[in-house]
Amino acid sequence: MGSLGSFWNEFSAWLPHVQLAHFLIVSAILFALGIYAIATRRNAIMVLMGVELVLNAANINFIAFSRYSTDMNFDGQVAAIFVIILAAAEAAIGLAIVLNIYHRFQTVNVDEVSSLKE
Amino acid sequence: MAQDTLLTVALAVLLLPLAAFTVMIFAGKRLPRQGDWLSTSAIAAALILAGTVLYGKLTLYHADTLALNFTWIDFHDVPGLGPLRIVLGIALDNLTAIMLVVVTLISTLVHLFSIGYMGGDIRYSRYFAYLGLFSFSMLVIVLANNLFLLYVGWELVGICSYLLIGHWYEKKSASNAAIKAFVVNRVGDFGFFVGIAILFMTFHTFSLSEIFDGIRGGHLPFGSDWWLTVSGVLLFCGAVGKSAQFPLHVWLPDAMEGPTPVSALIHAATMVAAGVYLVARLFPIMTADALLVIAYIGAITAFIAATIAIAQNDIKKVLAYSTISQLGYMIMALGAGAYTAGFFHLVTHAMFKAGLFLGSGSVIHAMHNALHHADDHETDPQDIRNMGGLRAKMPVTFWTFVVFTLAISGVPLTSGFLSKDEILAGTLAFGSLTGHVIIPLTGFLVAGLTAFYMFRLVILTFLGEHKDANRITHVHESGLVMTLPLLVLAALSVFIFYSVDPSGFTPGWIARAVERPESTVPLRLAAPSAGVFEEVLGHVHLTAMLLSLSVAGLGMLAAFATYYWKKISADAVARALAPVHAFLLNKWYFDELYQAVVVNGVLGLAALLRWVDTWIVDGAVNGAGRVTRGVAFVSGKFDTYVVDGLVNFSAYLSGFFGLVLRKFQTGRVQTYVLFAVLGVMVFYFIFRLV
Amino acid sequence: MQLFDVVFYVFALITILSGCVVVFSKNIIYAAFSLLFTFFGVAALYVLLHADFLAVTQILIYVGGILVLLLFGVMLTNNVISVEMKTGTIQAIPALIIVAIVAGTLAGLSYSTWKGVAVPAPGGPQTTTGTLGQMLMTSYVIPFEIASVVLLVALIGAAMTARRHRNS
Amino acid sequence: MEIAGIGILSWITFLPVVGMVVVLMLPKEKKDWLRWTALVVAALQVVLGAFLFMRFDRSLAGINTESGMQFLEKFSWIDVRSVSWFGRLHIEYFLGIDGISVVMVLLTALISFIAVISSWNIEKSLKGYFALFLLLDTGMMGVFVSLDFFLFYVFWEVMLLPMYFLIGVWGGPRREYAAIKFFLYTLLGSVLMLLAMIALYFSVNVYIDPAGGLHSLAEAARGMGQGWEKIYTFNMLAMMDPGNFVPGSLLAGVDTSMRYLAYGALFIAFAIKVPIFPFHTWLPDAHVEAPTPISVILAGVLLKMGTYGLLRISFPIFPDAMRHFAWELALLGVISMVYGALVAMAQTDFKKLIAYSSVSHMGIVVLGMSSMNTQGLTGAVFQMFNHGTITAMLFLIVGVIYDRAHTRGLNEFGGLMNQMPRYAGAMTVAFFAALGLPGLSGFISEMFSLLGAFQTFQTLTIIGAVTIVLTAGYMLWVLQRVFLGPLPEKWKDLTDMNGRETFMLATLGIIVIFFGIYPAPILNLMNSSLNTLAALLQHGAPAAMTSGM
Repeated sequence: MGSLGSFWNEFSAWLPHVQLAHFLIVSAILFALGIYAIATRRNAIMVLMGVELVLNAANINFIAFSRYSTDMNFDGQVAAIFVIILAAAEAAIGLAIVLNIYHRFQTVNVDEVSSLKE
Repeated sequence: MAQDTLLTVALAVLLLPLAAFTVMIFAGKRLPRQGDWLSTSAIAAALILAGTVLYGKLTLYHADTLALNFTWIDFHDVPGLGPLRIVLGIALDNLTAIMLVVVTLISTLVHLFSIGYMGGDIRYSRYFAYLGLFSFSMLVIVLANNLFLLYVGWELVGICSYLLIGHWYEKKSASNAAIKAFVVNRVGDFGFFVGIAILFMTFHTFSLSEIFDGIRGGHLPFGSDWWLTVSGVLLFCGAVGKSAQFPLHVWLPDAMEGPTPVSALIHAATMVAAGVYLVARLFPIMTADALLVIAYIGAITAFIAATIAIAQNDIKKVLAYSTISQLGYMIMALGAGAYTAGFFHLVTHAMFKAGLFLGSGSVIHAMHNALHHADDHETDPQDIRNMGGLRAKMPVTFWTFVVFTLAISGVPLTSGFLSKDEILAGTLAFGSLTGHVIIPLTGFLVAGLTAFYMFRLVILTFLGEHKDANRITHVHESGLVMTLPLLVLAALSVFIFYSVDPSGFTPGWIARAVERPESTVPLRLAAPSAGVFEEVLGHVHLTAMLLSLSVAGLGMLAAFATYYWKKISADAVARALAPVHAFLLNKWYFDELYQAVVVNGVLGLAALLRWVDTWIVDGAVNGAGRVTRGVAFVSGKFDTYVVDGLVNFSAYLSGFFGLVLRKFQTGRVQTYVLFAVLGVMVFYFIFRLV
Repeated sequence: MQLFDVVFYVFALITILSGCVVVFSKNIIYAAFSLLFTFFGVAALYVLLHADFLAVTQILIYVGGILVLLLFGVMLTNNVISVEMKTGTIQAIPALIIVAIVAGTLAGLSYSTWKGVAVPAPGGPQTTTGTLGQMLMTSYVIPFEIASVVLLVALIGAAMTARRHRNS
Repeated sequence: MEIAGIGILSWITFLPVVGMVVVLMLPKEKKDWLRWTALVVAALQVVLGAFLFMRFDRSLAGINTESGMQFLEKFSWIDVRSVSWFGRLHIEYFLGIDGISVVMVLLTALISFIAVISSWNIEKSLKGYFALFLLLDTGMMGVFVSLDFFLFYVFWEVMLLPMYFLIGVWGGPRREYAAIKFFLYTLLGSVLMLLAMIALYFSVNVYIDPAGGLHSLAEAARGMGQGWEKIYTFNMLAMMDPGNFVPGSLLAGVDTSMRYLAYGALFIAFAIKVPIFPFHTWLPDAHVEAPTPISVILAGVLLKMGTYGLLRISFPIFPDAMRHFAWELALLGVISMVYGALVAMAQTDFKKLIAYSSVSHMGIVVLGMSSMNTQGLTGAVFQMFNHGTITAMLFLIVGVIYDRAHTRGLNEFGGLMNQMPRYAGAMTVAFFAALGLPGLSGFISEMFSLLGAFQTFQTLTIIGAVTIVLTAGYMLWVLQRVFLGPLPEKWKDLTDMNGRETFMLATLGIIVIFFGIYPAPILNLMNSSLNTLAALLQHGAPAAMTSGM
């Protein structure tokens, strides 16, 4: 148990001083939440929300790495801009599809929309 | 008249019938009266022009040969030969000029006659078109100065003959006869062609005069005397086919299936005489041996045909065999060296034989109408046993027929007497010169037979009582359009047109115009020269005349005794000589022999080869295919069970895993997302471990 | 613990908690509104990371655009009046396990790899907008143009897809 | 001679490919558009052919000299600097025609045009049909204009595949069998040709200059070669110069057994195509099963590719072997003639009969070619042309009657002369031409083939000449069975030919009659080439080629 103890000591010492890893951990949690929403929610719109969470998590990573890089370059931020652009596009398309599915099947529950299965 | 003008007119004579043919074949049916007037006037115009040519030729250029040549194909500088050109052209000598008139004259008369005879025929315009084509082709033969054009015309008349014999092709016998005529002719042409090939190979030209010059210069085919004789005989083969000589004579009697005017024009007067004309043309290259072959072929033919003619009952068949016999006569005469006599007989024979055929046509026409009137479709209108007593009903036909019969029998004051007598004298001279006495013997025998069967024909047809009293009342004389040609031909069968001296034609214009050409073959191969021949001829002439008169008289007497006075019973004779009679009636069984040996032989061979082709040649191909397939089958089994087995096993494995994995395929995207994420994690840890 | 750290923790908590509400809430309207807070929280994190332009963009686009869009989607696809806007979940347990693994792995990885990385000495420009504008117009001009086309296509595509078919 | 920067031979060869692309782009419902596209392409080919005919220089010989070839097009096609062990691979796109090819090009253009018209009543998947047809057209044309062996081989194979499908898809009841037989048989020949071609390739060296021009070894020996590189070549003209053969190589020398073997391989490849007995059995099957236009192409053009190959490749490259085997060649020709005629006589199927008559008539070509003199060669090449036109007529004639009566049994017909007068006229002309009636083109070519052959092989020619009797026999027998005699009741309502059919047969008929009376326009085209070829065959190859090849 010694190693776990030393890990805890190190971790508790590190935790109050916000550094790059903090942002990354927040991002990881947000990402996991997004995945969970995508994987479990039956409502298609909720799935889309999950996607937004995942994208936000990714953006945090981009910007955090950009900020903590040694020469403070802005490439990460540019990438984040593009992700936002894509997110907007994706949301628009996704919602359009959802509306279309709703017109056709009178539901937005993804597990009921299963023409793909056999 | 200048030479060129004369040649141009000759060319016009040649082309007029062709023009008529071209118009008739495309537009004949749409012309008024189906265009018979067009054809007839074209050929009549040709006749007038031909007469002009003859007159001009004999008066102005008696001894010259006029020629008009053009380069047809130029092979330029041929390796091994130097420059080679195929030059074709026409030539005009006395022989040609006379033939021009004979051909156009008979053709014109036949055209006229056909207007009456063929009236109402379903292919009336087509008929006249073919007549035009025939006249053209025949004139090509006559005018050609080279073997190539000669051969062209030769084939063309053959095809016209085919078309016209088969004019009533609804009858199977007619179309069979047409094919027979053409194919039998082709057999002769095969020899003719090989002969031409030999000469072309030797002299590299088709021109007759150049070939003559070459031989005169001592240049022989393959450098051998023997080959010169052979090439002469091979060329003569063409004549054997076209002039229906033994052994290719079988087509001519069958050719009588054609309309009677066609028989008169093609199968009596002109086309069949082309063979004689060919021999006359090629006379200078014939060696003594070749001439001997020719003489014997002619004699055999004359004899066989005359014997067959005795036993025939079909009026046209009798005339057909008579034609063959007379053609044999001419060939024999040429072979014997009686060149002028042979050719003269060609001319006179053309007149009276055409007349005989047209006369028989007139009779058949009348009989046909009478039978038609009586609604009798069983009785054969051509069988002389159904005739008799037609004299009173058809006086013009009868009297002209008698004139022609007298002429063919060689009775004095007729043209036939002049020519026949001269031929017999020639053969006699030949016999005494060479010792081949069988030639003159056959000549006299055939003369007697000819008189016999011809008078038998006349008596059975015109004299005595008609077999059916009712039918005879419906027999009428034919119209003017048919009798006029008969009258013209009857007039032309009188001696006066050929010679003022009724006892011999030597003073006549033909004898002066047509002289035996000098042989070009080396002296050691040549027949006795014209001079020698003439001398002997002078000695035997009177003997020959007396002999021929007596055999002709005997023949006539026998005919009258048997068929008119009934002193001798024909039936009794036939019974007494039953095997001979059957032999003659069946034409010496030539047809049966050829059918059994040649036709069935070729067809059998064809069937055999077809079998070979299907089962052996193609069988080998298919066998190879089958063997390949056998090998393929074995390797296929190997493939299926061994090679493919592995493949199938792997497929089976895939299928198994597929079955398992398909459980994961829920069709729900969200599950896939989870699996994807899980997969990423798994990979992450795997790589971490590694 | 400095002010910076405190602010970070506040907004990180807001972000994660509201994210949890988004994910676990049964009511779709709640989820949508708590997503609003998540976006705000993320925007605040951007500010902490000196990405002022992006923070504003985040609020403008996510909150002003995407979220409104999502809300429209919710309204259009649910019978608002009669039925409660709750939706169920599926395969929650396996998903929870896997997601936990993912989160743990990512977090552990981040921690073990970058735990010591701090902010380098400040030296770059303090405002980012101008720099970003320049970059977009120079080295990223092609992706930028493509992005504009993508947006145009998405616009048209969305309009076409969402259009109600007359025959159906 | 260029149109829009592309040589006229390329135009005439690849125009059908352009047409094929157009056809493929057209919707398949537009049947008339498809037909008209093909027709326009074929008509343009005829126009180009007429242009070639007018501009062709009759005095140039060709055969084995590049300077004698006309309308040349020569580009480097494949040029790989270093190919493993044999060095630089250089293949040229080399087109040109001489007196032999120009006749074949004209024939191909003409027959293709007729065949397109004859395809008018085909309804089954028209698009595919015309696409394949046009591809076939290109293949045929290409064979006749290429002067590079490799290119020749490519075109030879290009022609094969469309033919397979055209027989196999649009054919009669046994079409699969016939198509496969045709394909495999020809492929066997192709393999042999490939072997001979490769053997030649590795036996012939030439020098290539940096500009891509080829030079014979003789020229290089004179020291002209600066920066020249020695390469193997597929150039046919280079193969015809014995000086180019590498000493000690497989096919070097004269009258060696390897040369005989290579000649034999090439001969079988071409003999299958002609076809010469005993390689002929694919022909009746293919002809019987193929649709009418394809039979026309098959008999009209494809068979000539065999004899053309012999004249263009086998004879000039192997004059020694040709002389050595001339008698055997003539013998095969004579056997084909007599055998074909006899087997034809025993047939009851109209198309099969004509197929066997083709065997017989192509035998005449072979006999004429074996004569080694100008008359015989002229007869042979002219017979190739005439057989093309006459047999095309014959197959069209069968097609006409088959379209109406749906049977080809000769014994079922009779008396059609009155029923179908125009048809009877056309058939009479065609049959008389086939049996060699003077005044029609077949006669002249037969006559000169036999006359030429007679100079070299007397006995064989006399045996062969028997066919003039046999042909007359079976041809007239067919005429009798179809046209003469009474009309059977069941054919009372057969109609005469329509305008389209009349047009096709009249066009060919006029050609047959015209060249039957005045053959000089065609004979002049080939005369100088054939004189050269005859000299080559008689005396062996000339010492050196014309420079600047």
